[in-house]
Amino acid sequence: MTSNPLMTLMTVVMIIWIGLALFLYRLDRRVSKIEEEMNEP
Amino acid sequence: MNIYRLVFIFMPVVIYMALIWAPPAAILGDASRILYFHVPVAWVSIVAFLVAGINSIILLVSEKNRREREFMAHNSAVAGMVFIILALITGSIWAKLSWGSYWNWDPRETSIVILMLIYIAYLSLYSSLKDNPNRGSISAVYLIIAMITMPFLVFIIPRIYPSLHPDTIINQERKIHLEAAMRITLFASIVTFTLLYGYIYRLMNRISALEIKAEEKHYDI
Amino acid sequence: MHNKYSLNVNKISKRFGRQLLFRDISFSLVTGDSFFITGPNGSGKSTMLQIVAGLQKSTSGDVSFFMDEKKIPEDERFRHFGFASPAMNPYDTLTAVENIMFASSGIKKENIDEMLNLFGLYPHREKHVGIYSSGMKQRLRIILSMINSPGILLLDEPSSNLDSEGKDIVFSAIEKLREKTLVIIATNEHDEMKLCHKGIDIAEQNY
Amino acid sequence: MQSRIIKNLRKDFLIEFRNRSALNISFAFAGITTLSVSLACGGASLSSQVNAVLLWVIIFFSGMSGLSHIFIREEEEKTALFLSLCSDPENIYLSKLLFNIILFACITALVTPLYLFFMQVVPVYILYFISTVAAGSLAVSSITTILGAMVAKAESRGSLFTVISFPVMIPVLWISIKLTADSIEGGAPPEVRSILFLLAFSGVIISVSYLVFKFIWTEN
Repeated sequence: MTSNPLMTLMTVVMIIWIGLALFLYRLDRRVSKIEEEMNEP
Repeated sequence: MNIYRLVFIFMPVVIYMALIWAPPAAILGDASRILYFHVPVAWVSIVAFLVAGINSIILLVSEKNRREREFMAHNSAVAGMVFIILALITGSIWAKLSWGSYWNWDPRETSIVILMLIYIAYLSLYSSLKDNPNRGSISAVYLIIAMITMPFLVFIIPRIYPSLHPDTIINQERKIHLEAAMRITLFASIVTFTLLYGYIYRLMNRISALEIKAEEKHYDI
Repeated sequence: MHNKYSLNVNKISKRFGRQLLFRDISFSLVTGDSFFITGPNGSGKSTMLQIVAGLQKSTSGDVSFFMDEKKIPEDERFRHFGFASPAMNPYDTLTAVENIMFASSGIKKENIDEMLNLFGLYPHREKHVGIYSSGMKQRLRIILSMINSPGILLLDEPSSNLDSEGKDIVFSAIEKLREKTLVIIATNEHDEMKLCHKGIDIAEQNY
Repeated sequence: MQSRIIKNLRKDFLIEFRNRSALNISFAFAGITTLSVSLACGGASLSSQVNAVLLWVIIFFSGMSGLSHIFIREEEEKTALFLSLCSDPENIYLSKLLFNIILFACITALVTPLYLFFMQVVPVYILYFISTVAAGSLAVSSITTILGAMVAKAESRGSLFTVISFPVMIPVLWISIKLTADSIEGGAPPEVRSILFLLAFSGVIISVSYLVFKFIWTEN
């Protein structure tokens, strides 16, 4: 499996994307939390 | 739930399609796969510019919630700036692969560079208007004037291009022949990157809306 | 120009960033009224005057001008009022006459000389305003605000930097046109406030 | 309407000619740049393409040094308020535009013959060359007027004016360079269509600026 360079490239890119996605999703969660807190003073 | 969250599902699929599923191109082989990342990113930077421009027009036309419009235009421009730099990098790699040199003033490369110059100019104007109450409308006017220049550029590039470009490019037809599978991958990739832009843009808008609300919580009018 | 002007200020408030200058100030005036706006330094007197003149937008509330019961559109307003304030600088490289000619529309030379004479600037009329003293510049500002005999006169500290003789000239000039003009003066000085029938103190209005 | 524009224009000319510092700097800049460029070339005979590029680089940067001053002076000397009291934004824009067009026509009229003389360039189609330079300089001055109004409101002016003018100026510079090169070389026959393009471009920019100028000028 590792001999095919495209596979390694894909796994590398996939890992980068998952990291980015998790970071974005966490940001999204935090913003939604602040939004709720701001809307019901 | 905003539809942009679909990007979390689509992106892995597109990565798989672009790197594995799609067949290699005729001349360049697997190296041509960068096309699935370069074209969408360049397309998104143009979309971001148009969104910023439309926000600017709305800001000038409608009187209400000007500050939100100002931030929305600015957010779109910031996102656009990131994508245009990515487009430039992937574009020059693409040029290196298909024509042997990183930069040779091909018409598409030139229009990407000009768009980047406009982004740089807008962001520097915006930052130097920092404590001017009129900042929103002035930077909106700049975006509108820049947007007027774009269609003129689209007419000129093909006409001017032959005389400016010193030597003929290596492979004559620019677009490599796209089989069905490649076309589907490219389309999926464009959709996904647009969703990614939408997601980031909307997230930044929500944050700037919160900033305005937090600022206005301090006073009652 | 003896049409009847009226001015309606409806709940204007102004905020700079976090700092609230004034809130929900309302008053309405007609030709012949003289109105003062007073308050401690930094309470927003000049800002309010500029908002009334339409040179600055208010955070909330609105200002409307009427001539003979007809509302004057926002971008036509500037033709109907005279404005003088320390923030308004005439052109230093032009002479007093040139500044007045620039500001006025269709005023004959004699009226200008008469005005200059009245304000004691006639001997200096061909000199560049750049070399004028602050008192002379202030007199020129008052002339510039009155030259077109506007229906509405907005003065921000009209007698600042003026000597006693200057003050008398300015006050008598205001006195003369009070019947047929709507005058608003932003000031802290008693003798200027005495000129007006009524007025408001921004500090009291707020709290 | 006209009388107000003429009054504004007269005022601007009076002031600019009374303290001529800004005018002198713009003309001096244009002259010095032309001379230094031709000095650097040292009499080498350049291709018409390079000549056209050099000429338009000089014209563009001469514009950058002189065309924002008319607005910056109003802000620096704090006379903007007085001007707003005497004239509505549309007339202010038109009078400042006319001033810039006239000023820049003079600057171009200084730079171009100087360049031709020092670089020993004789364009084949003289009329074509002159009309290109005229249309190009009209386009440059009409674009820089609205951008000058923006920069005057910003704090750190410096090279901001050049940074925001260049991208918007690219279509004009490109067309002008191509036409100037053709007119010097005499290769392609004169293309009136392209000159009309330059004029059309200035027309569009002027009409849009006329509509949006009040958003820049009046505080809100």
